Amino acid sequence: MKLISLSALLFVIVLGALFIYVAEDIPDFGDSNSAPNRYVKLFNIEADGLMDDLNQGVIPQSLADKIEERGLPLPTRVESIEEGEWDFFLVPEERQQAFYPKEQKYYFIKKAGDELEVFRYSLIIRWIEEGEEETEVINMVTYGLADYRGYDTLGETSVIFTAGVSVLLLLRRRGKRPEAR
Amino acid sequence: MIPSIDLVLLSLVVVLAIAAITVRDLLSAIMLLSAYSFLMAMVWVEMHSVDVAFTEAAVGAGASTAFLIAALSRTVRWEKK
Amino acid sequence: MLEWLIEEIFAKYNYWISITIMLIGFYAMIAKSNLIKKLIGLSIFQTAIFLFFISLADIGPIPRGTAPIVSEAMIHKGYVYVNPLPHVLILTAIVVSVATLAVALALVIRMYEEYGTIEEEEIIEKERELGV
Amino acid sequence: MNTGKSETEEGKKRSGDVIVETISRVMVPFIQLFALYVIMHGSSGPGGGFQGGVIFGASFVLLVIAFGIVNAGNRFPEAVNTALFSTGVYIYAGVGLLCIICSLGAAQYLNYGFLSLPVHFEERRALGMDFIEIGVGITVMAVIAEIFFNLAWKKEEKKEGGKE
Repeated sequence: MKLISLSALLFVIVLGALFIYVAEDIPDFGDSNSAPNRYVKLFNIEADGLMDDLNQGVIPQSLADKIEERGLPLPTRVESIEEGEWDFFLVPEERQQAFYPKEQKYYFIKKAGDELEVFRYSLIIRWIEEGEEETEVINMVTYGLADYRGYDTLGETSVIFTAGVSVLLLLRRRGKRPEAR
Repeated sequence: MIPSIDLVLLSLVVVLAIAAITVRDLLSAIMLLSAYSFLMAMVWVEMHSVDVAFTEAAVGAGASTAFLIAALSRTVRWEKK
Repeated sequence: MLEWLIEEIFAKYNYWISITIMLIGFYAMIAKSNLIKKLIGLSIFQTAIFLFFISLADIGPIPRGTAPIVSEAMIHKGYVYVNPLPHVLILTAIVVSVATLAVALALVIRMYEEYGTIEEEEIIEKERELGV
Repeated sequence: MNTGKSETEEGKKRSGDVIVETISRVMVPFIQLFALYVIMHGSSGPGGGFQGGVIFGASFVLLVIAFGIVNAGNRFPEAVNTALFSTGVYIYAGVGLLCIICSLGAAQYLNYGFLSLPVHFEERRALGMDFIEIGVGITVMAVIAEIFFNLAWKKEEKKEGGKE
């Protein structure tokens, strides 16, 4: 008994150290700009020659090709900004429903060394912005659970059903004929 | 999320978790687990995930406590040392 | 030193608490001999994982986060929706956790009817006596 | 309170506390109504099929606490319960199959927009979500009640149930 407790404590401490080592990569708690919450990185591209076009407000052909290659919607306008983290935004022509009135930009561009890093909103922004139009349900969790991930919920219902049936098989008492007495 | 409320609730949660696995009376352990689940539901309301909090309050503090007590009524109450 | 402590350690306090609770549950699952105590440890372990995921979804005091239910009024006041995807995943996980608990309790009751005890060591001794 | 005499009387005739019985008799319909509200309100606020189903199942737990497991078990017999288990899953999978049929075989499983309802595409999706939440609620309610009845069912109470 003593040995089991001691070895378990040791194992747990080692595991905790491992978790703490791994947890360094996790984004900060409550950060609204972290990768799962706001934007994901798409690709890097060589900066030479592109900066002039971007400064003049033209979308370079190679950048547009690379965006189109990934099947993403093509922006039509460049917006340059002076301050902040980003250097350029690529914006579509018509502004859509404004849940994020200040941030209705589709692609972010940041200059890092002699390369440009292109970012885009993560999946979750589309989920938040267009789900209500698509399904006419205002609870984002419900339309995620029942519509976008409908197969998942079907499997979950099957899990519940299976649990009920297995409990019934393991200890079925009531409903049996009383011939045992 | 408000960090001060969050910290208070989470430290209570840790205390309750330690208490739930240390106490020798299993009925007390189950009630402490129920309180733990309810505090966890409060943490999740405070983190703006209302659906998860609702589910946890219904399941963790309600249904699974009922299951554990029902199971305890058919087994023994005291943990042997 | 203090800056590093605040930025790297204190900013992620939810994750450390989540890991602590997870290890408490894991210790109970390994070291406790009573089967119902083991199941309590299992519940605590699962809840720690849920806490981790919900913390990942949350958006902190600045900008202020709000529950993922569409309301234009909140957005115009400057709130930002928290990430609804982990909530969906965790809802499914809670359902699975209660199903797991129910089946495990049914197994514990069957073991009690069979062996007359729910302590792990006594069950092993009795199995040894029976020659299994 | 619990003298030996009253225990033997309790063994013969199950007479619980009057206050507990009356309060639970009044409360149970309201709990069930609230559960139905939670199931149907899932699309416009916190709630949904699973939560409502658990609350509905919890009302049977209250019945067990107030009236004893035999009376509550007679109120919700096993045959009905096991039928309700699968009804919910069938409703869920059936809505999915209905989508395939209504989309003329285009394999749109669980795409509620193709249900032939007299509203436009997006509102059909909302209605389809309500249907499957009813299915989830029925399954969860039946499973929670059945698991609790089976976990709490004792041998000595079975004999008592045989008499009644």
